[in-house]
Amino acid sequence: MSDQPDTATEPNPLEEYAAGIAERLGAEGSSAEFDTVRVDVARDKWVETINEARKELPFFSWLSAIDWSKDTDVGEGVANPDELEERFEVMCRLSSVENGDGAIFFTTLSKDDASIGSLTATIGGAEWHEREAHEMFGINFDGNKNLVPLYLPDDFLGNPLLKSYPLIAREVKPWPGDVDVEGLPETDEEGDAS
Amino acid sequence: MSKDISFPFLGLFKGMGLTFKTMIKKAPVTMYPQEQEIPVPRARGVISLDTEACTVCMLCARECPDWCIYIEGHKEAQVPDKPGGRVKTKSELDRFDIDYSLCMYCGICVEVCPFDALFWSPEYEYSEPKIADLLHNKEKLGEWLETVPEPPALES
Amino acid sequence: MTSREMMHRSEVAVSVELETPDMTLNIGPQHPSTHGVLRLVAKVDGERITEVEPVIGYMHRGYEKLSEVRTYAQITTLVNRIDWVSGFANEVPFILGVEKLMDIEAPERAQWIRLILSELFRISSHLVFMSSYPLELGATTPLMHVLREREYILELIEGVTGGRFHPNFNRVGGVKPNYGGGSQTKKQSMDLPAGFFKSTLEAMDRMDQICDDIDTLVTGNELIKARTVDVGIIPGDKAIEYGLSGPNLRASGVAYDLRKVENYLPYDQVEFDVISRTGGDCYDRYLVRLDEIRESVKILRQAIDIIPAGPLQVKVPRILKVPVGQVYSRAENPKGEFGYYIVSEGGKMPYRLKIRSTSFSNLTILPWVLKDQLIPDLVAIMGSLDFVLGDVDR
Amino acid sequence: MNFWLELAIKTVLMLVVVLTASLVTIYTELKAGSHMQARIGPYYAGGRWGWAQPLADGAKFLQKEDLAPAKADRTVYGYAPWVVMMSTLAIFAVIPMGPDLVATKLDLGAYFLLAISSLSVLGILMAGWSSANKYSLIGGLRAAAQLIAYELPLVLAVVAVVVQAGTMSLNGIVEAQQATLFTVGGVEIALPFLLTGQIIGFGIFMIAAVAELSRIPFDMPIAESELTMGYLTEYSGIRFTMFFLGEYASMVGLSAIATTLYLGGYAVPFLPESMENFAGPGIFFTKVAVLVFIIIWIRFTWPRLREDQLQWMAWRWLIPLALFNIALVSVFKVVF
Repeated sequence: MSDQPDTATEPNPLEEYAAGIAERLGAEGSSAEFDTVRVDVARDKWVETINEARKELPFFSWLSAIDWSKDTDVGEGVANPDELEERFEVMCRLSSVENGDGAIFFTTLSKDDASIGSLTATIGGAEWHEREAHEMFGINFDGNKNLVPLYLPDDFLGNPLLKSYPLIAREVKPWPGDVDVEGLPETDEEGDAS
Repeated sequence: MSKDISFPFLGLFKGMGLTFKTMIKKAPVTMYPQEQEIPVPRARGVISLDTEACTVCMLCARECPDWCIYIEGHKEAQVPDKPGGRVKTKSELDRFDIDYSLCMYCGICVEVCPFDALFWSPEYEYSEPKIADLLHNKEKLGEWLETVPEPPALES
Repeated sequence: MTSREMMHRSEVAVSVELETPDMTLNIGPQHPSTHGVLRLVAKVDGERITEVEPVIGYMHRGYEKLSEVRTYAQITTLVNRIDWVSGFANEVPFILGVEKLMDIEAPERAQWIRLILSELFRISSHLVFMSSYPLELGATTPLMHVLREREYILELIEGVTGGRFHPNFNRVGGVKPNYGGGSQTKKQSMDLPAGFFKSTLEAMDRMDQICDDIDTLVTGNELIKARTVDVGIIPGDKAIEYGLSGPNLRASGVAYDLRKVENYLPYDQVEFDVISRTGGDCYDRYLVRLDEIRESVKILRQAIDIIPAGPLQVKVPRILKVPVGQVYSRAENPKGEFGYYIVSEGGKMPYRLKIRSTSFSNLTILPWVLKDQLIPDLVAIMGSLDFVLGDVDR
Repeated sequence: MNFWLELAIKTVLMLVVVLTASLVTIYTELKAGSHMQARIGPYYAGGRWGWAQPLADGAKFLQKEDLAPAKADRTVYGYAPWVVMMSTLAIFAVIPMGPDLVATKLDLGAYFLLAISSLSVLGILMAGWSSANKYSLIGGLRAAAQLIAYELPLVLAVVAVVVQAGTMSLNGIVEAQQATLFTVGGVEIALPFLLTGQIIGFGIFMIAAVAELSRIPFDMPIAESELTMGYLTEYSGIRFTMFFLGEYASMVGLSAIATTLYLGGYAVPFLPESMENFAGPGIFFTKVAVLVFIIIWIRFTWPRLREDQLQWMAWRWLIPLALFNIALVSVFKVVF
């Protein structure tokens, strides 16, 4: 049903759309694989680009972040960890209310000074999204008047969605799946392949 | 009259007519302890275990998202069918517990079991005063086996 | 002239002289009309709320962290528990996102079964709203009548999937094909049970009947109109700015329905129209949901005739490894736009899963819309936004 | 018999009548109300139809612990239910169920009724303020505003009846309704006040009565979905039973007043004099039952109003209408 980009040569309409938005807003780059339009924005021009883009895509869908880091204490790591540069990626999705198109704006923050301008001046709804990103990743949104934790209790230490933050529930209880069938009493051959 | 209370009050009395009609009709209520509703054949009530079919392959315990299946087994040498043939080992099930206080009835274990050992049965009356009793052992799971219904006929 | 302006003049006169300080009223996590565990710290001057600060997080289960340690099959069982009133509709965008990443497409019949189940869950979710909203305004009878009819919808869902609230019927590449993985159960397919179409048509007639009952009991009722007309008006641009979606957006004059715009399921082969009103007050939000039940009934009646025969699932490897890539897929959940941003690094588990839940954004407008309202209006407005706390807290 | 003995018998008799009447009302509300909502209602308590459910509830409440919040003002908290209960039971002292089946034949019957029924506002305010709970405070304030706002239409409606009947004593009012208006073919026709020009008065009285009882559509003081039971939030045990019984007793009381004033009390047009003392209570209680059923029926169909709409309705709509009604009735009184 969705128009998959079948061959690289035939220009997929989403690619043109993404390129169009990128140079209209003076963004750095754009791509559109898997039907998701992605526009990369410079960090210092984040607030102006989003406000500019809202003229065309007014609907503020959501704002969140990704933590790219090598030492993943939780879940599977990155595909090729050696050439991954550790960074945060803040993403904000805007979409239009007439047709189906929309775009996700990305910007990268380095791990040590993770702070970025806040959108709450023009978008009222962004406050909660930013508060959530702040408490989950530790990204600081200067300009957001009340950056108090949204979900977590006030005295909560640490930012849970970081890859380095352990999932305690999984540490406390041993995994029932890694119990093996013991070998025959006299022959101590290895249990079947787990 | 302020704008938000519209006039005349016909709507109110139509509503009263409906409640009066419902009062006269018989209430569609099944009195639970006496009359019991027969659940739909595919209803996911409880998981039943066929201990012969289980070959202790641990797949269900690994796939379970809630980690609520606990299995222990051991290997046993089996008499070779041909004299002098290779001694085959068969793994025997010692313990197969499902902790229904953790289970979220998702059915991944039933689906992932390659040897048809786990089945859904629509039985729902197994609540316990103590939560520890919700840990059903191998025999209890076996008991549920005969309550497993035939799957329903399919739409043409 | 709404009651607010009228009260305002007399109140301003009084409060200017008396300078009475505001009382902080804690509409706490345990409160009959907060749809779950939401706490509102409201500064109250008499009955009028001067400022509201919602406190959420009591239901925070950390789905995004949990999904980083689960395989894709396990996540689908987890994900229909976010907005527990519309279970199946939460799974659809996630599964479509994964299918886009793996560049596979569900067979025709599976897509139609997904459409039918999403619409059944839309009716069930809107019926829950129809029963709880009049209860908040004080009328206890619609609750009983509506839930009695909703049983028929849940019966249908349980007949097909086995679960009433958490169907767990979606698989990557289609719908649950058969009972189990073993040889013996391979043959027993999980297709629609016999008599499903007939009982669905009967259920749809019951739905029409209950919609008319709701009309007589609630829509026509002048007291309900008195409590909801011109109460909690949200203009279109404010709704867009705060990211309201679904019936809340369509009641503010913006006719935007993902089913028409984003063809994620064969909605283009069924004709239905997008219900939208311009008032933006509680009464319009209520009416939009009532008409949407009728639309879903229309869709289901057509879908039953069109559904083709065919396989239920495309061949998918047992251990699912999703190629590297990022995708955002969204769907029209009964409460609004529900989307997933899946970042996959080629493993069995997603590297990052951002869940765009509808009620979270629908709730961001609460402090703005509840300013200067009376306490009974607070109950009416919160009820009309129809949010579920599991959806808000993820 | 000396006075004290007679007084004791009358109070015991009246208590028995009132309590059974309110228990029957509670049962009808549970049973009829649940059937209106397509469910069964009480089923197991006391045999097949669950008739003993009110008694079971009463026993349950009695054995419940009678808590009082720590910061509550203990004495005021304690006496609030007594004040409400007293003012409700006192109504029955004057209501005639037969020509001489009445506790006291007061000449100022109507005046006494109105004075007593406005006492319950005090009890509710005491309960609301003393339970040291913000929700009870708001509930109490709402109740005070509402009961005072609806006291006026009630009084003005009764004034209209007194004007038409020419006397304040309730027995007199009932006899006034028995007076023959006109004779058709030798048969005297006497119509209750409801049919002779008091329709507006009856409407105002019923609306004001439902508001006095603070029942849906005027149940803001006990708005479950907003104030979690309003001024009753902190009450439990025997005190809650008193409020609970008080509410149903005042429901029967106000319907009894409405029957006496508007529906011709214990009299039915073609009832011979001698029979009145026997058939009186039967007729009286069927009329009360009809009115009580209507109040229950309203509760299970309509939602609740906002209290500023409620005040709007009282001051801007009911009171002018009541004044106009008095003027109308007095004009008719003079002309005919």
